[in-house]
Amino acid sequence: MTRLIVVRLLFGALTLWAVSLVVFAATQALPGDAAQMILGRDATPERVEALRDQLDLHEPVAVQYLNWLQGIVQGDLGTSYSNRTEVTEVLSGPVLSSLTLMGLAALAATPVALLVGAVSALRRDRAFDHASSMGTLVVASIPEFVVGILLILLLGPGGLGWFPSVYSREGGPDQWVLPVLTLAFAVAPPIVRMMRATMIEVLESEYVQQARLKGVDERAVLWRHAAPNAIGPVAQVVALQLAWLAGGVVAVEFLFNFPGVGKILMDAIENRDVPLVQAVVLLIAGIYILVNLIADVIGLAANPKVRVANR
Amino acid sequence: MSAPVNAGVEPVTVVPRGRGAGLFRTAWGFGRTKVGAALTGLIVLIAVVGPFVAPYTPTEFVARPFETGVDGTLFGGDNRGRDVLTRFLWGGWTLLLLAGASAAIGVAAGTVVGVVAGYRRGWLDDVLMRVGDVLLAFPQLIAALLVMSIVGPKVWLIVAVIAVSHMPRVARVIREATRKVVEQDYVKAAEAVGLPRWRIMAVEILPNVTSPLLVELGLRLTYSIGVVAVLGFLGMGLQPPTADWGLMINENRQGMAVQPWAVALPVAAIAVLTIGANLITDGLSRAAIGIDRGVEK
Amino acid sequence: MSSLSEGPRPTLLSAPSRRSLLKASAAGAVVAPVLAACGGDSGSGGSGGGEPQRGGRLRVGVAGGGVNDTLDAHDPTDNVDIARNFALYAGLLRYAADGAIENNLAESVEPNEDATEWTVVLKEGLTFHDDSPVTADSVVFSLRRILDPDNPLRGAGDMDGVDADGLEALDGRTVLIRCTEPTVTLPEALAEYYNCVVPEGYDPADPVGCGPFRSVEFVAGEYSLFERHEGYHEEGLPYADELEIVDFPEDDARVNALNSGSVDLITQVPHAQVAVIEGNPDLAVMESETGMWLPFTMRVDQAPFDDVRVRQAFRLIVDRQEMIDQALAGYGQVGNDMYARMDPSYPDDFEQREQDIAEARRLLAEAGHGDGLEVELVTSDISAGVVAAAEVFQEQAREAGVTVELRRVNPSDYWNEEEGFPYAFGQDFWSARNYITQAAQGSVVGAPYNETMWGENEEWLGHLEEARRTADPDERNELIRRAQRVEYEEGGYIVWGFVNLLDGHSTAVHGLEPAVSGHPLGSYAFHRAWLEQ
Amino acid sequence: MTRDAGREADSGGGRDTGAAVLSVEGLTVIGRPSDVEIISGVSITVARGTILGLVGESGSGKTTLGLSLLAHCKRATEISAGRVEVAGKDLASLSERGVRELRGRAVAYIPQSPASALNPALRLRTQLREALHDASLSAADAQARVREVLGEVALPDDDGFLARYPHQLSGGQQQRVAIAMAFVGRPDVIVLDEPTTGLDVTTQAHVLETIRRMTRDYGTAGVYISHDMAVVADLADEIAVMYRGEVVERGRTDRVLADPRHSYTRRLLTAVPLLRTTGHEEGGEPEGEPLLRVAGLDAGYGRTRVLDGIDVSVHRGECVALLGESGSGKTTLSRSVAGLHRQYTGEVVFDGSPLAAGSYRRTAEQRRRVQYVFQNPYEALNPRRRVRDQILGPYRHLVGRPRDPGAVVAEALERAALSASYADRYPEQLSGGERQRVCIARAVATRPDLLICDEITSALDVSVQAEIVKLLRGLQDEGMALLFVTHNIALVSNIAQRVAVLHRGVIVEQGPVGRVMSAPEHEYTRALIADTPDFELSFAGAPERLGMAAQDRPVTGA
Repeated sequence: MTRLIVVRLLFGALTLWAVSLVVFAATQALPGDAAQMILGRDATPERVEALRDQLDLHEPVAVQYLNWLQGIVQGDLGTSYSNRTEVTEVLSGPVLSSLTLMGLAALAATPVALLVGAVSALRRDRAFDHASSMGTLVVASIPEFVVGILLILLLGPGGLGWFPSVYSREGGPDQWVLPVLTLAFAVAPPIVRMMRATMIEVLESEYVQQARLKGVDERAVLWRHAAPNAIGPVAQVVALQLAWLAGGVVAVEFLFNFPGVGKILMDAIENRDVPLVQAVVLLIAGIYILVNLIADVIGLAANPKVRVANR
Repeated sequence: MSAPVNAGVEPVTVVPRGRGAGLFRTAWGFGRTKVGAALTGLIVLIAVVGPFVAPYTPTEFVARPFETGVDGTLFGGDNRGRDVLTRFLWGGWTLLLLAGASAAIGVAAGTVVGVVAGYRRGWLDDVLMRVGDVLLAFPQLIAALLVMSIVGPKVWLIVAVIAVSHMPRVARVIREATRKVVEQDYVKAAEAVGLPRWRIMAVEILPNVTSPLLVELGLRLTYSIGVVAVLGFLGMGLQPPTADWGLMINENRQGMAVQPWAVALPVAAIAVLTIGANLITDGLSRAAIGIDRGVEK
Repeated sequence: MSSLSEGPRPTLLSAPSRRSLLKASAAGAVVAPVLAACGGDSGSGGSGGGEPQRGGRLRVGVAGGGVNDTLDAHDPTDNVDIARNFALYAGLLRYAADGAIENNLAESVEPNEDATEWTVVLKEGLTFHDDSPVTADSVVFSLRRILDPDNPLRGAGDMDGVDADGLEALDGRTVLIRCTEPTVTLPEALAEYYNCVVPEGYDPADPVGCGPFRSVEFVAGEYSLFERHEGYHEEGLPYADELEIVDFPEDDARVNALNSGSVDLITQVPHAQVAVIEGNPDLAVMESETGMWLPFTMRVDQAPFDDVRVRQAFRLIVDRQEMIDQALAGYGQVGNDMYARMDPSYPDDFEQREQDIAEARRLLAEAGHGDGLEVELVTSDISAGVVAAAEVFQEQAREAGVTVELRRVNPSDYWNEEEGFPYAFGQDFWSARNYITQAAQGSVVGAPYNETMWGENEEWLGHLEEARRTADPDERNELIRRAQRVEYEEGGYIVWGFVNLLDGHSTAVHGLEPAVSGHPLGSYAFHRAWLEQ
Repeated sequence: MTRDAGREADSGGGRDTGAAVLSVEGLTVIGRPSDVEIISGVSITVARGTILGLVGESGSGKTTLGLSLLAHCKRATEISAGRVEVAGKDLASLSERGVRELRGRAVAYIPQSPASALNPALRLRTQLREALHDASLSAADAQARVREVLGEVALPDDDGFLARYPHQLSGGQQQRVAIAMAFVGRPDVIVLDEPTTGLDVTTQAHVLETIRRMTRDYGTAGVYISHDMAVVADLADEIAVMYRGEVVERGRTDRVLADPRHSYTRRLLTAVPLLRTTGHEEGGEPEGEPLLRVAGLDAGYGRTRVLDGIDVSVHRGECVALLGESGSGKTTLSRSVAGLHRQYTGEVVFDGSPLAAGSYRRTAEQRRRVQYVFQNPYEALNPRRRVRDQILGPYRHLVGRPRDPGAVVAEALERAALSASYADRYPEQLSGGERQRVCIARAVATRPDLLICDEITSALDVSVQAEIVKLLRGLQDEGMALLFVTHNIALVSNIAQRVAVLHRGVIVEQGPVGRVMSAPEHEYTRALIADTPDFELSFAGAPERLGMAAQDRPVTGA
């Protein structure tokens, strides 16, 4: 099992490296001279030259990449063009807010989703089941920013006016409601469906039937026999949803003007702020890969066939 | 080992396109599929017929920006004072076209990769899948944004990026399906006979992964619609003054409070469209599972 | 997000920001008839509202701001810096709301007959925030700091003629400014907020000035807090005890803050939000007509615009009122292909150009484009309404058989040679300033942003050069008008209109009146604003 | 154990006739919503200490009956009539709770595939302990009881074993655990649903022996559900034959075997291949150059070695059986010959010329002359293609464009004893037997000289199996050589001329069937013969040998 995990980890690292390569190559294609960008229009040629040396822009691309990579490894993501400060500094705040946002969304969505999923599995083919399956289907299909806008139209200033539709520095906690809600809606459906599917599969399985035929009472059947086998895939899908969030926040943050990585990314793209774009994309990809990895590991760990070496 | 339920039924003389049609028939059996078809049809109708029935041209000015209640306009003016209804009627087909194209290309490419990887196994499989992993490491939207920010928003690019981001996802599914099929002996039978690999893939394997294929197509179409819309919404899709639903939402967000229509209409359309597409997909997948049970014993 | 909003965007790269402000700076000099501020806004926002009351904290939301915010008196980079500059510092002269130049710290500013020497006399009893007196030496120090050849600051550009070494403090209150050439534009320069007076040995880290407010707290990119400068030279001013300036890069956020009452004033209300604000009984919008213009720029040295008939045709294609209505949502005034609207030389008598498609077609046909013409218009969200104007023009041009391809360039790249600036057919935005200064910035050969290459025109150049050497106002204006006539007929600008500024404020705020300068909140007149307690 | 031991146990079971502890009367189970009767009007009784063999082919409803004895109905089925009485309790009268009490104590169930019936996430201890309901027992006693039962089913009873997960056991062990789990609660009735399918004969023999002993020792009434008449005949005291949801015949085992009354029973019995240890005509070593000669063949997957120094040869028109249990490597061998398995060394000579490893490196002609029929007809046909195309595909590729495709197909089908009308069908429209015939048709269409049959009957019901075997005989008579791969020694004894016994990748014995059957040299072969359940058919018209008799019987079933 540990071997499997190590292998997974290695692949994760490999992927991340490949991603860094892609990102670097991509951003190299951007027009504009870094030094010029940083110093701005009215910088004297001398200073530009000096900076170019300092940024070793004269070096061949390969070297530049290596330096860049080295920098990243050492946690130095370079200097943002737009506001000439350390990228790490620029990002620290937004990353925190984004993580908080994602965390809240996950916290809001997961328990409800699991409950709904389990109930519809137990009430299979009854009204509740149909309702929930329809509901999840509908919600799942709508792009998250559309969900967001619908929420705004409904609960925002234009509608019932319960919650503000844009985030601002001096706004109260109520401005978190709509973004969190939107993301929660985006995250929940797959969890519900997976929970339902696995529960049904497990409950239909021969070993649960056998447990029943053994005369084990229902609670034990559910908790001792069904649950352990259902936990794996569900946990996995939950993790995957979190991974999705890493990319999903962008549109939502943009919509609610929420000061997180997503918005930073949009601004960075707007301003052709290469180092920032690189950093954010890498960051998001990194989180994405990491969480996927965790999902894998959970999947493995939950499976005794893997957990316990075969004889 | 159980004999199939329909053992010994009278030979159905003509079964067009093997199971494919069967799949559709079964899918149609579910009420939700019908609903989905109706919803999708409605939006497609709007998108296709819209431009011909639009009262104005999408770029002419009929009102002050965000002005409502202007006579001659049903929903007032947008951020430039162009007729919201007209732009709504015009804004659909671009979305459908881009989404359709990217989904089709992505699924086609993904299928090829998936079948090849799943059948040939070995290093080829590994390479293809590793590359896929790298692509998968970019959330779809992020990948699109990255490329857009570099090359700038171009129509072909939008299609390409979305298609590429679909490819590995489709490939994975098809690969799994292919592997199941490859396990089956009729593939080995064909190998024993020495049928060329490509023909085995084309004749023996491909027809047996149509069910997951159709489901993927539906799924990817739904996603494509979403991504195209989001790109437009983020201003990274089609550029003004094009009338495009995603872009409309972006352009008119500012005035949501004064002129909700300019946002509500396209938002509603996108929502209905995606829901419809997803309903159909769901029907298909249910049908597919039902059917394939026969195949996989 | 800013680039999409209709409000002016915070300029993030230093390149354009420097420039835009350089341009947005000087409002026109001595002004023609005062432009009335429209609507009841000036009522609620204006000097009405009974006796001014003292006290309270004035909370202001200003568009823009970033980690590069500075309090340096002579080197502000961004809207919020300008706002703070108006609060902290004061100059020898200043622009009145109507655009006229009036004395501020100076009691008098007098030129000699050929405008090569200017004598400045300070008012009595002026003090800085640290209660130290404002002296002639302070003035000399300030001007030298600005003109420092090793590190020339913003104002240096306006004072080419001034000889830094020739500056001389004749006595405690009198300064003699010697110029190397006739410098008729010196008052404009001295009226600029960024040419303000600071104490000797000034250090931006300790921002001491003699403006209405003194600095208490400052967090770059977030907010800054000020308290009344008791020693302010205008008797009884300012009214507010405290002033808080909050950075708001996001339009929605800014408007929300006003709506939710977390600020009393905001600058630059997006057109789309005006209705929202006016819908709120406790809020009002103050609309200020300005000399800010958003021209289309045609390069007279590049096809097809090297043919004067094409330029004229394009000028005739524009339906100016529609431009105002669609691009500025009606918040603007029609232009007549001539800038420097506040300049006494402004040619109101030139006949107003109207849309004339037939004539345009004829001219185009003559120029050999009878069977239609295709041009690329480079646009960018460099200022509210610019992109909109491009789209409207595209629509209007269609009628004249001209197909306009829009190329949308990222704002931060717009003035980038790599993007192709100056473009054959592009756009721009300029703030009000008088004709000569404007020409120096945008038209003459070698001007920093010569986007029409118009400066080559000898006839025009002749008149202009002469005018710059002429001290007598009337003669000078006559010369300028000749130059203007030439440019009006053959120039490369399409000046379709002037922008109105929209500021939002709580109805509890009084004392503000619209200013033509192009700076919001009546040129950030914090010293005159007062809160209804 | 030996067959004689089996007999003893039989009669032993017969002697003791306790009270009927299980009685079913007119039980009818219908499927919802179609209301189709899955089983109708079934009545059986079983006495303590005896075993009732419930025989039937797939789809006969025997499993449904078995489950209904535990008051359990599969999704969308329900009991519509009749009563089930276990240990004096009428199941219908019981509450859900009552049923739970009943299960595991009064009546226990042993599933068909323990692999899927044991919870993969739980350790054996947990699963065994919860089967032991008696709450009064202390933890220690419970532990002791569990160990006791494990001992009885001949499994290790140490903690290490108890701490294992199901996937850590072999198939046989899993089945024993399942049995232990059923008996641990000392039930009055025990339902065994094909508990030995998928086990090799030796393991099967042991499991059966265990079951027999346990039922006797515990005085438990056993209901043994199976499709394998031989096993049932060997094990049960009474036999109930199910056909299309009804019990068509019931009686004491010896009676049913001696004098089957229902035609279906008779057919079933005659279809079962009987192990023939005598009466083979003396086929000595055939002379001349063999059609296929495998010499010194070693094969494996990656690093693991599966076959070791195999020497086999098949002569023209001869049927050579490759006998071995699952994992013996017989399939690997056959596939190596067919060119489907490339990882081997050693020589494979076909008609004088060596066959390259891997079908793609062989000439079309070679591929044409060696054809392969797969074990599972449900996987061997492309569900998306009509029978016609399935047959023509290889033909076109190997022989070329036929002038009259229809004729080719028709002939192939006819040789596989199918009417030409089948050409237009899709596989899903065929029964298992028909599918296998189509597979054979596809193989013979190209008129091969060697036909490799890999367990081609194991996935089919016995009656169908008999017909397939008959078909093969016919082909052989037409001069086709067969390499018949199977685990079923009885079948071998009836079809092959020569047999090679494969054990753990090595051929332990090889020779004419007569000799090997009558005088097995290797003890493995002897064990096989001993462990294979068997019985005598004494009724009138009972074939004394399957093959011959098969020919004068009309084709039935499918």
